[in-house]
Amino acid sequence: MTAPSRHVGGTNGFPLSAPLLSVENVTLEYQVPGRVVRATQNVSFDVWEADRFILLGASGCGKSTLLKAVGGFIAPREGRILLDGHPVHGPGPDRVVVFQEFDQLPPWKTVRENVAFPARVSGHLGRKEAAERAEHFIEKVGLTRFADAYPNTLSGGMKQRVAIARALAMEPRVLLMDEPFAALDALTRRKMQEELLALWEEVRFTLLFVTHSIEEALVVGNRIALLSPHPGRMRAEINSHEWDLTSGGSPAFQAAANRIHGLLFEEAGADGASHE
Amino acid sequence: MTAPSRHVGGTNGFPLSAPLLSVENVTLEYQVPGRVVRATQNVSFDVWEADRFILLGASGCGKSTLLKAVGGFIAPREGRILLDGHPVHGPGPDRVVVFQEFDQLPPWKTVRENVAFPARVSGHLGRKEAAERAEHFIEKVGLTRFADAYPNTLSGGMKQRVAIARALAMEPRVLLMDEPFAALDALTRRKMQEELLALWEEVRFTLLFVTHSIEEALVVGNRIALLSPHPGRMRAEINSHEWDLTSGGSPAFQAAANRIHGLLFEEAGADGASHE
Amino acid sequence: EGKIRIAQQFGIGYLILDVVRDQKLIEKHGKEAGVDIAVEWASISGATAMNEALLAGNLDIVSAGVPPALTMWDRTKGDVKMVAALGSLPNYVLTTNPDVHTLKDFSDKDRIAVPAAGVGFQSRTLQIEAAKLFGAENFQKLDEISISLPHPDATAALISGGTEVNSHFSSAPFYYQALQGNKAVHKVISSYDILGGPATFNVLYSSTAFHDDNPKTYAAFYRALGEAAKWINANKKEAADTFIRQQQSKLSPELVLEIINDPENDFTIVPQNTFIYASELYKLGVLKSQAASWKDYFFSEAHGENGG
Amino acid sequence: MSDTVSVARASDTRLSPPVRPEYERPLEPIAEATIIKVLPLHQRLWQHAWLRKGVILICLALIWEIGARIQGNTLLLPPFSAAMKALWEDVLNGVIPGRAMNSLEVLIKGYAAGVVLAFVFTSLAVSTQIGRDLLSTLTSMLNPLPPIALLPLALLWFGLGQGSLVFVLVHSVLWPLALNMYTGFTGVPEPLRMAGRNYGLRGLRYVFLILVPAALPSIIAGLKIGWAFAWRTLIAAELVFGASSGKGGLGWYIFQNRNELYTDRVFAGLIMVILFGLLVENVLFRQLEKRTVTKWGVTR
Amino acid sequence: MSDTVSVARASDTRLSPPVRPEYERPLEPIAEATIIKVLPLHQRLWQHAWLRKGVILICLALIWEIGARIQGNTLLLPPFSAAMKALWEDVLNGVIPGRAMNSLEVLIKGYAAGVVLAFVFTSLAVSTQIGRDLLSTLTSMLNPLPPIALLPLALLWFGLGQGSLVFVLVHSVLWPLALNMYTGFTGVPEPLRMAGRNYGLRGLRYVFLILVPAALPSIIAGLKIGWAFAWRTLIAAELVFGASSGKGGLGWYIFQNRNELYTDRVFAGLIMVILFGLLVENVLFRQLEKRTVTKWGVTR
Ligand SMILES: Nc1ncnc2c1ncn2[C@@H]1O[C@H](COP(=O)(O)OP(=O)(O)OP(=O)(O)O)[C@@H](O)[C@H]1O
Ligand SMILES: Nc1ncnc2c1ncn2[C@@H]1O[C@H](COP(=O)(O)OP(=O)(O)OP(=O)(O)O)[C@@H](O)[C@H]1O
Ligand SMILES: [Mg+2]
Ligand SMILES: [Mg+2]
Repeated sequence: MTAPSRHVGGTNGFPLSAPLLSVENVTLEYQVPGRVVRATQNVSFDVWEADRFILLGASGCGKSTLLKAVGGFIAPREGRILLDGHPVHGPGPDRVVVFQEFDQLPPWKTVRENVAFPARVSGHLGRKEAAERAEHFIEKVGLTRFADAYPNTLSGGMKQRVAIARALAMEPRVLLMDEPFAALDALTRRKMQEELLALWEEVRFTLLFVTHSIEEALVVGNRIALLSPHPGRMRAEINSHEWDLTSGGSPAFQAAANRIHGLLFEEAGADGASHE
Repeated sequence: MTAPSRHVGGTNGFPLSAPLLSVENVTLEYQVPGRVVRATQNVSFDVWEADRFILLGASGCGKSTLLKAVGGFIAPREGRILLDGHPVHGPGPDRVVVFQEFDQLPPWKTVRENVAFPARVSGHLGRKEAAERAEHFIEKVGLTRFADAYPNTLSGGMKQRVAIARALAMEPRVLLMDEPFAALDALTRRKMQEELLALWEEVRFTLLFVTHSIEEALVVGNRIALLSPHPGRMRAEINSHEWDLTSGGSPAFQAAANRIHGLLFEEAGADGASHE
Repeated sequence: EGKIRIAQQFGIGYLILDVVRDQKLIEKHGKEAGVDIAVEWASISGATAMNEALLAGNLDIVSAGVPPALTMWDRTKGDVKMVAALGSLPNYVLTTNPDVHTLKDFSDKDRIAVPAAGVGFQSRTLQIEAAKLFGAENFQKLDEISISLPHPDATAALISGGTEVNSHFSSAPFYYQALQGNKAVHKVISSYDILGGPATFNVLYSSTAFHDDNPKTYAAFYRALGEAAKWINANKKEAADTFIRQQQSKLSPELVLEIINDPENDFTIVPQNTFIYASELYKLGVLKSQAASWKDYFFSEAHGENGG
Repeated sequence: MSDTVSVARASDTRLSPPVRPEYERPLEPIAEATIIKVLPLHQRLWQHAWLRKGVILICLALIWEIGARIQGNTLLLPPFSAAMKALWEDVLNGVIPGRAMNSLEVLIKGYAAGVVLAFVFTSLAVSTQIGRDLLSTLTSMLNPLPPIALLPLALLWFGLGQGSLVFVLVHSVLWPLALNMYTGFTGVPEPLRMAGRNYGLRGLRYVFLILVPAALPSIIAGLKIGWAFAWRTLIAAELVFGASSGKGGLGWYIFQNRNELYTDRVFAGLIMVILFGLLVENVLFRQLEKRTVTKWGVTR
Repeated sequence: MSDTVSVARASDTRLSPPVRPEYERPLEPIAEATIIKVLPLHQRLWQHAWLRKGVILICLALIWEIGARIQGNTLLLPPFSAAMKALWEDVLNGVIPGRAMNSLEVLIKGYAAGVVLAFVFTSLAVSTQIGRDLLSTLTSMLNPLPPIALLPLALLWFGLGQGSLVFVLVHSVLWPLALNMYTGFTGVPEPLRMAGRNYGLRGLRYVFLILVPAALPSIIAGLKIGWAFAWRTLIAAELVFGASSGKGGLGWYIFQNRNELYTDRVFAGLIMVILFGLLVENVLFRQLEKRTVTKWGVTR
């Protein structure tokens, strides 16, 4: 089999095998003293192996919550989340999450240790291999010079890049990324996108990616789920496998972006100034 | 005097009065156990009253550090920072900072209190006025429904918006914002930009704004300082008063963006894969 | 003048003070001498706290065993002297070890509980006897198997068994309780045997400054003590009730009365056989100054009695 | 960009996801809050902390009762039931309540004074270098000293009675609380600290409006430890100081009954201390936590 | 968008910043690290913690000396010099070192046991609801109990001597440390906690590899408090029981001399305790902090 072009699926109609990850009618809620905050309502989508699946939605629409639920950190109030047909029970190194928060890095480990340690404990690797892998990914995120720094001496964007390197070094089956590039400047962001896609090319992991940038969604993903504002409900699913890093400014790309923009925000725009 | 159009200065040549804020040959360093990390080197720029001054640069180039130095939290190792001709000594409510971190909100205050409290203690307002002002700005950032929530129950983007509302409610002379919109989706971000500019129209505070988005820099700012990658050094200063929220896709705008991109990243691009 | 602060410890050994307090005898004798005396009573446990309170000037009269009182007299170079005895009561060495009948029978396996191993009334008494039995240089021989344990815990241990503590140098009322509570407990030796007859257990002592500055108050106090001692010997039943009332004791009245009735227990303010401590402890080097007689360390008011 | 990663998985099968049809969906209306599933009765009951703790307490009491009966040594360890009986009697006849009141009065004074002093010391310590050194030196020097060591000084300065007791209580409360408070203060996240200073807060207002609430979990732990050690010290001190002018506390009660071998009453006194401990923990501190750190969501 | 804000400033003057010329600049080469300004000698010296603390210690000693001389009650409060003289004598003739060794041996055993137990309890408490309730109940019940209350039990279970001492030491160390440790654990930020679980860490590995380092500041404070209270309790316990006079520790040394009114020796013994406190704080704990929380930058 020769290397096929990236986005062409095995079958072109509806596939016969089962999805890797099924989110079925999931409602997620937080219990806070005195009331219940609903984060998402009745959300369903299927992620297939090697998908680069994007969650797109307004601030506070429950993207992070959804990702944490898939990660196994939050149990759905209603509905269920299946991985390989089995309900998700708790977190595990097969589904690695890059969180949105900056304080997800153990501050007692240097950058190098922060990347190597999870690769080692999650069971795949010996000490030396883990160190090599860490080296490799630290270089990919451009932090070689800071490999021995502690997280508390890094800038926001640098911390985020360490978290990305850590997640990549763990080589999970499913990679869950929550706005990983939000704190990065244009060039670094671009580089990170390239690295991520290059790695995907190679390993074909499954990616569930939260972003608030429509352009990034089109470029990084092959399929995009659009969530409504708070509480998050399914709005649409859109294919974006035809776009890649090179398709930036083209009118078709622009049109796709505008279409998504419309789908996401038309109701929100309609009720105007009240914002909610 | 009739209301002049926004970006036209009083004088068109070099002004005669003094700048509000002068950063003069400032070198900023962190002392970490075992070594010294230089964040910025010999940075100079002047911010004039009612400027919307943007700091733009790669991740880790010292933007946040520079902002903190202007805020009075970090003393320059070399050079000096003058406000109204007097060196800056320590922080104060005349220069309010919106930090990049999510954990800048006291978690023991609700959103409403988080916004009202600083407005009150920073001396301007009574309890009732502060509450009204808080209400107003919470509405502007679209969090009225969450006014009584505690920060730990908010999403990342919502926390950031609270911090923005808090800063605006304090009505400082100089507003220092560190990637305030980074965690926001396209629409919310746009709304926040509009609100910020509308408020500027009205109050004409001075804004020092860190961003990693070139488009945002052009739209929000009237002048943009470009910093080199780590350690941050002055690369250029560029005028952007001709662009505003409406000038999004135009070819001239695109050209300006490309020019900035070039200035920022040409060297970085040149040494290619090593990233550092 | 006109004010006196007295501290007592807990137990039957302080019966005289209980009576003084119950019948307000100091106030009475003060009035007879023409002074209104305000009396403050404090309960303090342990000689060290007593001593410190006296030194700090928080108390005028304190009470403890003879050895601590002698130590105070010695260290303050005579600035502290004894006022009166609080009665002669024996202390018994008790054991549950059937093989032990004299102090010589104790082996390494036995453990003698004393309130303060090496120091304090019981240990000093043991040291005096050990010096007699094993030679002066071995006076600490019994200290090696002594163990610090408060009376009540030692008594409980003796009665109920099950711990390593099998012997106890016990005072009233504990030895009564121990002997009653467990048939295996038997007496090895009494402090009276060691000291050569009835001997003072606790004494009152005070500072020379108080004695000299408050002659009337002091005299009233001393007379009150004498009256209390007499009254006790005349009214043993009522004395038992007084003790139970004053100390809010829950001991049975029968036991208290038995103790007061016991001919070995003599509630007198006359010091008896105290000098043996003064001389023996000087020989052992515990005291630095040598007393010529018991009168050296008692205030003159007590000298008239036929003490020792 | 094309560095190859040394990865285990075969990379020639080139998995590709299928292309599925797109869809759009009208926005679902926001549903009512989900009905929280009614749990079976025993699970619902088990959610109540008081019930769980009650069960634990009953278990402990049972263990005590059974252990004591097996041991069969009532003088050293009376059964729980005997202790409760003694407690009941002495509560009814007013002895224990009176003693407890005496103790509580001193305890609260000493505790309050210790807390105030701890605030003073740590406020100094967070604001000046020398204050920091002073706190660390004094704490490491004085904290290990047993209260009896301070007794002579207490007697000199405060005389017999409450003054001295309060003094040793302060010694028990001050150092551990100051240590915890200071640790809490130094752990306040930098952005929060900067936000506070940005408001223009300085000195005591900064400490009370920013550092104290931010360090509250540590402070509460310190308050709990201080409270417990205040009791410990008070009981121990009352043994020595006993009762002046007829006002002994619980410690004196325990000492007295111990002296007369009423071990059941000794344990009755201790049960009182335990009950105060449970009460303060489950009412006072629990409420404090509920209204602060739990409500704010800063601890789990 | 056009809601007007009720703002004080006049809004009709419409300040506008001047338009300045643009400029571009060639990139400056990265300079050598700045030379750190050499401070004047006295400031440089003052940067050394040992010097500052030394000055504090000397001041305290002076205050003691002068205060004692003014008081003039050497039997109650001997001057510092007298205490040091006594210390020197008894160190030279080997009495204090011997006693100190005895104490240290017991202390370390009790401390270690307490620390281990605290880990066990808190590990249970973070992993199960019932463990949490158990810890909170036991702590609030047992922590306020004075060690003497445990004496009968200790006698029954451990007999005389070290066993019992270790038991009461554990009682002193366990609860405050567990409280602090648990507080530290509950305060670990959620993302860090989630990251740890994401690594696949469970049970004890999770506790030791994530919770413990994250809660280290609180744990260190707990260790310090535990250490101090272990000393307090040991000294007090050696007074009350367990010391057969042959092998008493420092507490016994203090008690004996107190009984014989050798107050200078009493204070010599206390100075020993203070010295141990200073040593452990400034060497052991300081190093621990330097190598961990300070190096990581998690406390200021
Ligand atoms: N720990 C929490 N407790 C209670 N409510 C929460 C908590 N975390 C989030 N929420 C609520 O859940 C909703 C969704 O939050 P979430 O963090 O998933 O949003 P998001 O889509 O990630 O937003 P953003 O883009 O701003 O990060 C919000 O309304 C928020 O208030
Ligand atoms: N607390 C600190 N201690 C030591 N070094 C620090 C600290 N904070 C930042 N640095 C270093 O200073 C440099 C600049 O950091 P800064 O946070 O100012 O960058 P930034 O421009 O804001 O980056 P970003 O866009 O990623 O937020 C970085 O190299 C970083 O490693
Ligand atoms: Mg989010
Ligand atoms: Mg930054």
